[in-house]
Amino acid sequence: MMAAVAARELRDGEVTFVGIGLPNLACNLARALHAPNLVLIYESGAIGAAPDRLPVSIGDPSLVTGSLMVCPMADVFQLFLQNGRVGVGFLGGAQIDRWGNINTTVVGSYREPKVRLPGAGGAPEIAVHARRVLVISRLSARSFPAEVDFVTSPGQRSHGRSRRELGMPGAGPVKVVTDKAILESDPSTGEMVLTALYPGVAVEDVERGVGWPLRVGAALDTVAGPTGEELRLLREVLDPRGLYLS
Amino acid sequence: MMAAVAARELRDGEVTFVGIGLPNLACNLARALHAPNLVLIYESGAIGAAPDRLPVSIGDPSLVTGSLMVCPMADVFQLFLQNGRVGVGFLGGAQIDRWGNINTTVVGSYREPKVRLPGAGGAPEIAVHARRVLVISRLSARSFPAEVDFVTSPGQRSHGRSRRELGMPGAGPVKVVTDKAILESDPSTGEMVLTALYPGVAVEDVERGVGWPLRVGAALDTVAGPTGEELRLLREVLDPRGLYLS
Amino acid sequence: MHSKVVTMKDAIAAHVRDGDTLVIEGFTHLICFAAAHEVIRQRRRELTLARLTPDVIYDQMIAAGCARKLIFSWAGNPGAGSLHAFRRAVEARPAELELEEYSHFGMVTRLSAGAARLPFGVMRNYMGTDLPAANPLIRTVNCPFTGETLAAVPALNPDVTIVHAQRADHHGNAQVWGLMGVQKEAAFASKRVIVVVEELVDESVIRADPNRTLIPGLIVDAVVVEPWGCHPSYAQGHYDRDNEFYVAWEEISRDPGRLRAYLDEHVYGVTDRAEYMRRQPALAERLGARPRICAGVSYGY
Amino acid sequence: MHSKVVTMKDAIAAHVRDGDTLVIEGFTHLICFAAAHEVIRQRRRELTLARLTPDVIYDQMIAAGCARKLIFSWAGNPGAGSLHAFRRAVEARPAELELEEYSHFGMVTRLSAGAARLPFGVMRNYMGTDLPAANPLIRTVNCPFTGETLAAVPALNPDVTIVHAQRADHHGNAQVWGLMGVQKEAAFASKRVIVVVEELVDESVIRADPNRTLIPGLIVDAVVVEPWGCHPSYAQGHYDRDNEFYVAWEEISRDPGRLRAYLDEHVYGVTDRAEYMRRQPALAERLGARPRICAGVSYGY
Repeated sequence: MMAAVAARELRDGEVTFVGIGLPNLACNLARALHAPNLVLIYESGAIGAAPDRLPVSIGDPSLVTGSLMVCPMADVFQLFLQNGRVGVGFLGGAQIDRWGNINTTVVGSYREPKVRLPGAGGAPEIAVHARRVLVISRLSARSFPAEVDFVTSPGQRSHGRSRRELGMPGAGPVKVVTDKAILESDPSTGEMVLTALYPGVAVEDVERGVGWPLRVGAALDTVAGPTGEELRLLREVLDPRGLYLS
Repeated sequence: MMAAVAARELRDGEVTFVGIGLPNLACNLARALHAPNLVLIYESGAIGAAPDRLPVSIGDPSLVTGSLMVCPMADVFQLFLQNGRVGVGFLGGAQIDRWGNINTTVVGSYREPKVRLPGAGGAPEIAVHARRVLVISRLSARSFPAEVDFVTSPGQRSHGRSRRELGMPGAGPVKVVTDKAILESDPSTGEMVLTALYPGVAVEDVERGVGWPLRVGAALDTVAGPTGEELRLLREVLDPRGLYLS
Repeated sequence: MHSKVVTMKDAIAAHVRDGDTLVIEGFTHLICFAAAHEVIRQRRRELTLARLTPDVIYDQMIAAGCARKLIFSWAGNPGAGSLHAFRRAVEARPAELELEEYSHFGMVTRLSAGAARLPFGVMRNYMGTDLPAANPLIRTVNCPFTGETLAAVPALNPDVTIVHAQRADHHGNAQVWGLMGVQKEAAFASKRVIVVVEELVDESVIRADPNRTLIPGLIVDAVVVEPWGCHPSYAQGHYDRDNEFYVAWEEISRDPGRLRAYLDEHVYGVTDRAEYMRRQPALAERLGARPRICAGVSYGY
Repeated sequence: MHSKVVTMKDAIAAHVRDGDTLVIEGFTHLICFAAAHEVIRQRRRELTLARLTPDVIYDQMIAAGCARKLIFSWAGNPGAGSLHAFRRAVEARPAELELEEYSHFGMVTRLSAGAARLPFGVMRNYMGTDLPAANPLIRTVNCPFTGETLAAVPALNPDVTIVHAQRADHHGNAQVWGLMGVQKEAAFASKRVIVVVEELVDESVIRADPNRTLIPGLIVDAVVVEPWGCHPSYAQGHYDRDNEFYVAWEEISRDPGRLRAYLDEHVYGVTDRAEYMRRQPALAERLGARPRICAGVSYGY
């Protein structure tokens, strides 16, 4: 369902910086439905990829075969991302906080971590440069603390300073798609507020899943459940082996 | 004869940054004689070119067909030249002075030139980065003033400062091949001094062709005349239409 | 996605405006004379023309009165002599053309910085030269790690860049082989991009060999199909450089009257590149390339 | 020119020394496990391992005790989980591995600066992140034109870089297609370069398609011919990525005993890659690529 909800956020023709897993599913679902001209960019250098199998990594050979362009990674970061050509980027992480800051580096302190996570990858530059960022993550109090242990990728406010003050070109994380609800950044404060619930989910269920006093948006929508076509494509065509939907 | 003399300066296997005209002839002559493994690099992006006709420009298609590598110009300057991979570069110019400074920009003042010349091209970076530079130019007092009107490409001393003081990686112009004699930079002062005469040329002939009190090196050699094989290759194989040897 | 294919006339009318900074790139190879001629025909004025090597193409535009300023690094007629329209404009009192001058490495660095949307680029260069004295935009920057002083030049972000390619699909995904010059950097640095091609191909041709794509369609505003669009420059695999014309230009451009007559006959006197080629039937025979086709590689997995 | 072709054993013995900064690059594609296994067999110690994605390849080298320090940007097992040898070393008290950490863009910029022999590289990046606090080598520089503050990272110039390519001639002129990662930048940044190839070809094959050359022989010290040298990584056109092995590594690396047994069997227990492949005869059948050959282009004129 998260993949279906994220797919609906994508507009036809948009240049999309794709991560592996759910973002990849969401992009391919959108391509199969309302956005056939979505341009998929992978940090590995595949531009306009058209994979004929579900890629297991962002450097999968199926992203190369039949793509529009394959370029060095320096070009991906300089000429596409920093150049402002990427419309939407996907991010996820072990921790996401009230301001949309994301931690993929460490749980605990940097010097003596409780859990060492993989690190930054291309996430900081996506967070800085993509015109907008969609965050995908299952809801849980552990994953949504009031403040992340380490800001790997900047959200709407970091250490008390806004994106504008910090001089970041992109709009940053504007929406967080979870398995229970959608949070959106408040345009004036940047705080992530509850704007839509999945069918059958109560506001309290979401409140329990975040580590800060959750604000509820002025209009609280209900997310439409997945359509039969969305489910069919996801289960039968895009991920028949249940690699990401298990 | 200048082409033959310049060709003798090249060592087998050397990476050579080639200009058009006489340097190109010299390089191809050297390849045909003692330096079959000379690697020719053109600023146009052809690396290891093996032209099957005399290229009229440094971007001639014959430099591409059958070359080892064709790369963007940014790579030529960053990855080959600035990286220190070029062993020898050729330069020429309208004016060459006592210190090997070269002017290809203007005769007269920059703002109100008597003659507007083509400008710098890739010469300044060759002069800075090639491990050593060979200068080729016909001798005349107009072409060899005591001081150039405009330093396009730095020699051994520019505005009173040495290459070392200016922080230049390469050795700069170490030799000037003319149609009457060879000048070499004095290792201690950097001044261009007379070190070899062509057969039948007197020291006075050379003195008349330079605009400063010419010093004569400790050992004054005589340049061996062109061999039959050199002449045959130049006239019959490399430049049968007399494009550069007229 | 809708097709971006338009005529050269429409592409220039829509994307090149008076006062623009215009780049038509290509180092010896793939210089799009067809585009320059259309700019001349549409009488664009006050352009800032930027290019490493102004070449005959900008000499013609200067002669036709299109240019206010030139940003460049080498203004000669390679292998043949001078650009006389350029020289007349610069040697006039007062000068009729403003100059902003770098070396090749400087221009490459300016466009690379522009393409990466950084405000400046860095080189180890220009020690001992008079170029920084002639151009106050050649400055220095200190390394925050070693303290060394390096040369810095500002990014160049043209209003419009025109590049020629051997082939593209109708979205502008363009493939180039042979010399690549700074075409990619110039296109990415630019606000608007026109791609001119020898051959329009199906998207499947592009997708069959994605490593050859130099310019992605997502940065392209218009695609123009213009075979022989580079003459007297060349397109590897299609036609050779017209060295005879470059040599002839020395005499044509030396004489303002002859230059005017040349423009009248071959630029103003034709409506497009197809007519230019029809009027010179010997060109195609003299310059057409003999094929020399390389083997393909496997993209399988 | 003499041939540079040597065995992997000789290449590693000659060019990789204890204490070196070693880069084995390749982003998912063309990661040369064969070279890493030989480094492990030759028991190199105190290496600084640098790579954007340490991947299973550096997890194995860390487990084998080769590494003193890691310079990186993403240390996971893509699509499968963690690098457990890496995590054990970092989560130990005191930590058994020194870390120097960037983002991908930061690592790309470090290698690009190193390749251009500039002391630093510039990005618009790292505002609001804690990375500069964790790594004092992430600094800032001010634009000499606009005054803006930008991120700066120091050049990375490895002692030795190992890159894998689909093919090269015996001088090391190497051609790559598919994902190119930062192989070119890493090779040019490095003091010594080893090129490992699936296929040794005649120089004429390279010269037939010069635009495909990624690494010129003039920067290469040794050429090693090692078919299947990337497994479990892949080589486009030759064999697929072994995703099953990447998934299996999660379990193998989680258990130090199983990891040790893996190294004993597949690294210490074989003399070279040919034996590694002979011992696993099912791999070639399961992963061999179906050909999908693109058309060639014409280099004629």
